[in-house]
This record gives sequence, C-alpha cells and structure tokens, in this order.
Amino acid sequence: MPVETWLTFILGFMILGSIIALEIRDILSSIVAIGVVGLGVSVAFLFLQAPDLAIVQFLFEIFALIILVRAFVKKDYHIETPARVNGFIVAISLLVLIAVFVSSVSVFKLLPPFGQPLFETSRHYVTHGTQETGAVNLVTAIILDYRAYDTLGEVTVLFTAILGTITILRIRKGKDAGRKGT
Amino acid sequence: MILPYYITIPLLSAFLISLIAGKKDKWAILLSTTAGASMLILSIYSLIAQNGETFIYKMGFWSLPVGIVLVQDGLACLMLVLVSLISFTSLIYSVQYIRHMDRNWKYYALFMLLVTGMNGVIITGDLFNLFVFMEIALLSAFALVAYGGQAEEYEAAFKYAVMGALSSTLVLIGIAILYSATSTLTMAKMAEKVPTLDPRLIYWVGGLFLAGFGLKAAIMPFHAWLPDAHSSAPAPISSMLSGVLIKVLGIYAMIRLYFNVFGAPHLYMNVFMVLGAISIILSGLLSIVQWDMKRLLAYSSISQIGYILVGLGIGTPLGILGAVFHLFSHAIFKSLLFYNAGAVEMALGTRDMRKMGSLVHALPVTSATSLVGGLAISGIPPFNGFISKLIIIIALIKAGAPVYAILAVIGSILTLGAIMKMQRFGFRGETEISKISEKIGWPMQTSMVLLALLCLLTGLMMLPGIRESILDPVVKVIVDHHQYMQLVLGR
Amino acid sequence: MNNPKQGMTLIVKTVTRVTVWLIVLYGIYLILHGHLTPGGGFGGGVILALAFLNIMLAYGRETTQKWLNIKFLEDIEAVSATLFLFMGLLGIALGGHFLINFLPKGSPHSLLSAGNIPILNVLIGVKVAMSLFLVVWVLAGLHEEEGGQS
Amino acid sequence: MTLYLMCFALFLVGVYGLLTKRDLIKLILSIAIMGYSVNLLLILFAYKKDAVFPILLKGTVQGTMVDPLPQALVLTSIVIELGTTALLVALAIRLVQKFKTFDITKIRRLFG
Repeated sequence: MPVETWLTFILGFMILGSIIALEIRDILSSIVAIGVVGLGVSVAFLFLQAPDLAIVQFLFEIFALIILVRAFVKKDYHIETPARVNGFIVAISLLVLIAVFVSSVSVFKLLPPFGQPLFETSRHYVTHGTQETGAVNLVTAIILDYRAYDTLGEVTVLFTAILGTITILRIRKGKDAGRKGT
Repeated sequence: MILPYYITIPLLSAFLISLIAGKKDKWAILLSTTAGASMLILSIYSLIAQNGETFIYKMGFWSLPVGIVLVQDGLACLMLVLVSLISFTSLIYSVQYIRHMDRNWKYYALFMLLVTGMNGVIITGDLFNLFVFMEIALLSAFALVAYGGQAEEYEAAFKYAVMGALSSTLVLIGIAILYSATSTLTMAKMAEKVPTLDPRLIYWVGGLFLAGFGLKAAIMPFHAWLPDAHSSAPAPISSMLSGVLIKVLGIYAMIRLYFNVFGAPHLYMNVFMVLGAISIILSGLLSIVQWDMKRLLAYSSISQIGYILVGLGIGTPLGILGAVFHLFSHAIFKSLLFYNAGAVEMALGTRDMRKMGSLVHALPVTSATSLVGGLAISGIPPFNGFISKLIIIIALIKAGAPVYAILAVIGSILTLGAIMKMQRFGFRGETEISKISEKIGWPMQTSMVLLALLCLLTGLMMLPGIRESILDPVVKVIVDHHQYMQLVLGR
Repeated sequence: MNNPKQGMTLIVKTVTRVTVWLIVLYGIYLILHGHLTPGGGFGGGVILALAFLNIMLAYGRETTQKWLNIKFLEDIEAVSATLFLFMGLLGIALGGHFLINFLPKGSPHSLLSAGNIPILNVLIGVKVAMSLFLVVWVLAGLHEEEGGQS
Repeated sequence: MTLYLMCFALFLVGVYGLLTKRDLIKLILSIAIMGYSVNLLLILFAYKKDAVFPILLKGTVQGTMVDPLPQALVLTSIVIELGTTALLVALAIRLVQKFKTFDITKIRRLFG
C-alpha cells in the first residue's frame, strides 16, 4: 500500500481518538485516549521517514502521560461532572470551525502537493551537511550546528518550564500566608 | 559585534542566579540589576551608534538562508532600549516590592528569562526562532503572573496560559504553511518570495497570524485574558506585561510580519484600523466602569494598543511615526501608573478605589508621579502622550479618515475620564488617610520618579535633530518594506 | 501502589535494580551516538529521566531522596544549561562567532566526529533528563504532602 | 492535499475542545491535540516521494532524502509543548487545590 493510504488511516484514527478523548466522561480513559493519539503521531512519523522524531515523540508521549496521570488520576480520581453543555456555544463554535475548514480547502490546494516539497533551503543541508558539520545524522547537524541557536532557546524553554513549575508549586510559608486577597 | 550579548547577558544571569543564589535573594538582586544595567547601557550605546544603519549577525557563521540571522535595525534598536529601560526600573522597583511578598531568587531568574525572550524576539531575523523566544517569554510570564500564590493569580495565569498556548499553536501553523510555500524560514528571504505567491494564501495565513499575535497583543476580540492577568500579577510584572510584553510579542511581531514580510497588504491595513478603533472605544468604556485600580489600567492598555494599531493601519509615514512614538511613550507612562498602583496596594493592602482616600500627604511621591502619568496617558500637553496621540489624529485627518479621527478623540476623552476617576477616588478622595501599613522605600520611589521624568523628556524625541536620528530610521524600516529584505540579504 | 512512601513489593524492587542500569546504559548510548543514529540528546535524556523515575516509583520517595540529592540534580540542570551557553561564548572566543562549531570535524561515521555536536548532545541529554525528572518529582511531591496533611 | 486537510481537521478538533469543554484536564488535552496536529503538518510538508530518512548509512549509496529542516523544527516544538504542558498541569493542580473543582465555569473569581 502506498504511504498516503496508511497515513489516511492513521490520521482518521487519530481524529476519531481525539474526539473520543474529548467527549468521554471518564478522565482516565480520556488521558489514555490522548496517549493513543500521540502514539499514532509517532507511527506516522515512522511512515514519513522521521525515525528521530518517532523516538522522541514516543518517549515524550510516555512522559506527558506519566505527568497527567500522576497529577490528576491518583488521588482525586474524578469523573467529569455532567456539565450542562451549552448547546448554543457548541453550535456557534462548530459553525465557525466548519467555515474555517471550508476556507482552508482552497488554501491547501495552493501549497506544493504531498510528496513534492519545494526543497530549496534544505537542498544545502542534504548535499553539504555531512561535509560541513561532520555529522551523518542531518537532523542532528541542523539542530546542533546550523540552527544551534534555536536549540539554545529550546534548552532555555525547558529551563523556564521547570523553574516555573517549581515556582508555582513551591510550598509557601511565613507571612505571605496572611497576605490579604483582594 | 554586540548583537548576541543581548541574549547571553540576561540568559547567563538567569542561569547563574539559579546556581549561586542559595536561599537568599541578595545575589539574585545583585546579578539581575547588573545585567539589567549593562543591557541598558549597551542598548543606549547601540541606539546612538546605530546611525540609521542595519547590522546583520550570522549565528555560527552560516550563510543566510541556511543558518539563523540576527538583525539590528532602527526599529529593533528602539525596542531594545524600551525593554531594557522598563526592565531595569522594574528590577529596582522589585527589590522592595517582592521582598514584601517573599525573598526568593526564583523571581529574579524568571524575570531575566522574560527579558531574554523579549530580546530574542526583537533581534531575530528568523521566523521559527521568533517562535522559540516567544515561548520563553510566555512561559516565564505565566509563572510570574502566578507568583503571588493567591487563588485569583492561579486562575488568571491558567487563563493566560491556555490562551498563550492556543496563540502559539496558531502562529506555528502559520509558520508551517509559510515554510511549505516558500521553503525558507529567514524572514528576509520569505519577503523576497511572497510577491510570487497567490494572494489568497497570504490573506489566509495572515488571518492565522492575526489571531495568534492578536491574542498576544490583546486586540479587542482576543482580549479576554489581559485584564485578569495584568491585574493579578505583581506590580512590576504588570508593568512589564502591559508596558513591553504585549508590544514585543504582539505589535512588534505583527509589524515584522505584515509590513516587512507580507509587504503591508491593503486588506490587513483596513482590518488593523477597524480592530484598533473597536479596541479604543470598547475598552475605553470598560475601563471607566472599573473600581479595581489595576483592572482600570489593564483595560486602558487595550485601548492604547488600539491607538498603535490604528496608527499602523493608516500606513502613511506620519501615521506610523505616531504609532511608533505612542508605543514608546505608552510603555513609559503605563509602567509608571502600574508602579503607582502597586505602591498604593502595598501601602493600603487593597486595590479597590472605593476604599481609598486622599493619599497626597501619606504617599507624596506616588501621588505626584501618578498625576504625571495620568496626564501623559490622557494626552495633556507638555507630556509625551499628547504628542503621540496628536500625531496619530493629524495623520488620520490627512489620510482622509475623519471618522477614525473622531473615534480617536472620543477614546482620548474616555481615557481622561478613567484617569480622572483614578485620581479622584484613588489619590485625592475625601477621607484623609494617614496610616499606611508599609512605607514606600527609595527603590520604588526612584523608579517612579525616573519614569515620571522620562514622560516629560521623551517628548523631546520629536525635536528636529533627535527625531531624524532615532525615530525616522524606525519609520523608514516599517514604511519601506523592501528595504528590510534588501539590507538583510545584502543586495 | 498502596503506599507511595514505601515503594512497591520486593519483586519490583529487585527487577528494577537490574533493569535501571540497562535503561541508563541505553540512554547513554543514544546520547553519545546522537550524530550517527536516530535519537540524540532529547531522546536519550528522556530515557535517563525514565530510569530515575523507575527508581522513584519502585522504591518510594524517601529512599530515592536518600540516593539522589535533589538539590544537586537542580544544580546539574543549571550547570548543563550554563555550559551550553558557554560553548556558544567559546565559539566567539575561538571561532569569532556565537555557537560556531570550532572543534575539528573528524571523519564521518566515527564516534569522535562532528566537532561540537557530541558535546552539545551530552549537555542536552543531561539537561533534559534532570528537567523532566524534576518536573515529575515536584508534581508528585505536592500530592503526597497534601495527602499527609489531610 | 487530503492529508493536509485531515491534519488541519485534527487541529480544529483541538480548537473545538478548547472552545466548548469546561473541564481543566480536557482543556490541557485539547492543547495537546493541537500540538500533535501542528507537528504532523510540518512533517507532512517535509515528505518527499520515495525518499529515505535524512541519515547517511555507512557503506551504502543513498537515494534522495526527505526534507530534514522541518524534522529539526518539530523536535524543538515537541520539547516546547512538553514544557507548556508541565506548566499548565502545575497551574491546574493549584487551581484544584484552591477551588476544589475541575469545572472551569465554577472557577470564576475574576471576570472578564
């Protein structure tokens, strides 16, 4: 089977999975459904010849699942309250989203078709990458040499995220406990 | 070349703070103020030494479309000065304000990361790099909004974080589509290829970017998070967010994309005008009815962002001059007003103006500087706000849009009303308040007085000799959109 | 899973003691071969973090705290980020440009090739491992503390 | 073309969740869905017919390769998304502690 067919299956399955994850009541099943969608992304990356990403996506997916399950499921295991879904809001947002989708059809037609990228800047990486950086993994050559500045930013994002998480979750004691709320 | 140091100085100080700070905040304060001061000196030096030129810095010495390029032109220089100025005064202000909450080095580390993110967005010439540094600034802003640890602060931060994540994803989709269509990420190279693309594609991608960056700039239909986040954050952070963050992540990024890359398409200029006018009027009205002092200021921020957008949308050099100058002066007086609100909150323990009274004797410096800030924001002569609003209104009349000019005048009156309310109830009420819970020390007073002086002095930027060397290059960058592409690509 | 402070049963602990080293080894392999095979610092770093996490889940929080000094891990995280920045600054000193690849490139396909890239990969791996482990550590710690109070 | 549209539909599913769901965790999950779709879209743009992964293997002559640049970008964006998720989860935990509910409509001390 050609790649397109496989990918159509995977994508359809992912859309289905995300709708299930959003609509299901039980929060644990919802998180697991998201995990399955993430694994679908990982498989799609394999089909699209991106083994680096497949590994990283798979691992980060596991990690995100651990964080979510650990944070929400263990103690206050909860079933979504049957919130009175406001039909009006649902209808309006569905209409808007369908309009956006329809308008996007003509735009995606203008892009280079699937399987034939323009490949202008990237030609340099493919033809000269190994020779210029010495790395045979061209993705690594890009993230750590050609675009190492991006990676510095990315390391900083991780640093910020963990620092922010610690700041938000730090145990506050002393006089600020009595600080007046407004 | 000093370009990479705008990133490395704040980044290094953030990393070092988390390494050597220990439990106390002494080292953190020392390191961060040193970094802030050195950036202020660097940026002012480069603004003077710039002289209308454009500097290019190739990261890792890779040739242009292959590597990442940093660009320092007139606009970037002005924004760098602005960010350094506001962040330096905010740091001085924080020394007392944050100690009154707790003594933790994490605040200063996150603050320096916020500055890193904004500087990175300003000087980058690469679209994906802009996204990465935007995320640094956003993530640290989420954490800083929640810093106080109260329920409202978490709520505001969560709202802000959800909106921020949505806007980042929208921007990333736009970047992906542009990459697919042009096969490059360097903005100058993209600008070269945009004329060959189908205009429908540009309009559609422009819509994505408008939603994405509009959420960050809190333009009117996308503004829901701003009043919560900006009023709940600690005062120095409110002034950073309202003063520079929404402008750097929202307006500056929009200028780069719509003017320098897309070449100012007519459709979007009109959209800017309409959205700007809506923001001016609606949030002007909303700000008058607020009783929370910081909320009032937050709504008025949206209204002033509207002025900047209208000025940009005119598209004439005069309008853009007004927009740029209003961007600069709004950062100064809005930060000043947030400092005042923070000082009042610290002294009285409340932000509700109904519980305040006459503070003229209890807090002389705060009430005097708040008067200066208030007059500046509502566009009363000798102050900078008057000049910038006047230029925008004149440009509107000259461009043949009298309706917008009238709306701008009405917006100015609404702002005046809101500020009068703040002065009347917040600082000059009937009940004389003599007992305050905490004194306003010299660090907070210094930064307030400094910005109040700047409200007056930056009006001098319009004087003939200074204007040619500082503001005109900025206007030229925005108006002449082919120039950016040619200068960066070296043709 | 009954008492998170004590960890799991003896069987799990024994199995973990063996497998953790294999996981760590695999993570290190991925990091070091980042410029030759798929994987690299990010993937390898997550695997290292998962190994630490394995210890935490199997042995419980208190034992882990004895083995791993959390403050030390935080310091390692900051140091690795700082060193990444210093590699960039060294580029200015030695090659004239920020983040330039100043080490000799070597011959392709060998482990010691590609100049800076393996060094940066190691730094990223360490950084990612520490960050992700700390995230889970902090998130999980909050829960148990809350449990202790109620 | 169909694949691009399906990927965009996945994105819109995420936006739909963000607009209509009232549960803190569902909001975080919607953001995760949007992240997947953007990453996948970038890699779909990178795919070239009958091309192989962008890693040179020893001793073999390799044919054309897929575009490596979007792969590098997605690597960055995956990490950024994990950071955002961690921060959102931390905020959500604090919110649940303070308000004792997962329902965002009940967390309304602020208005606006």
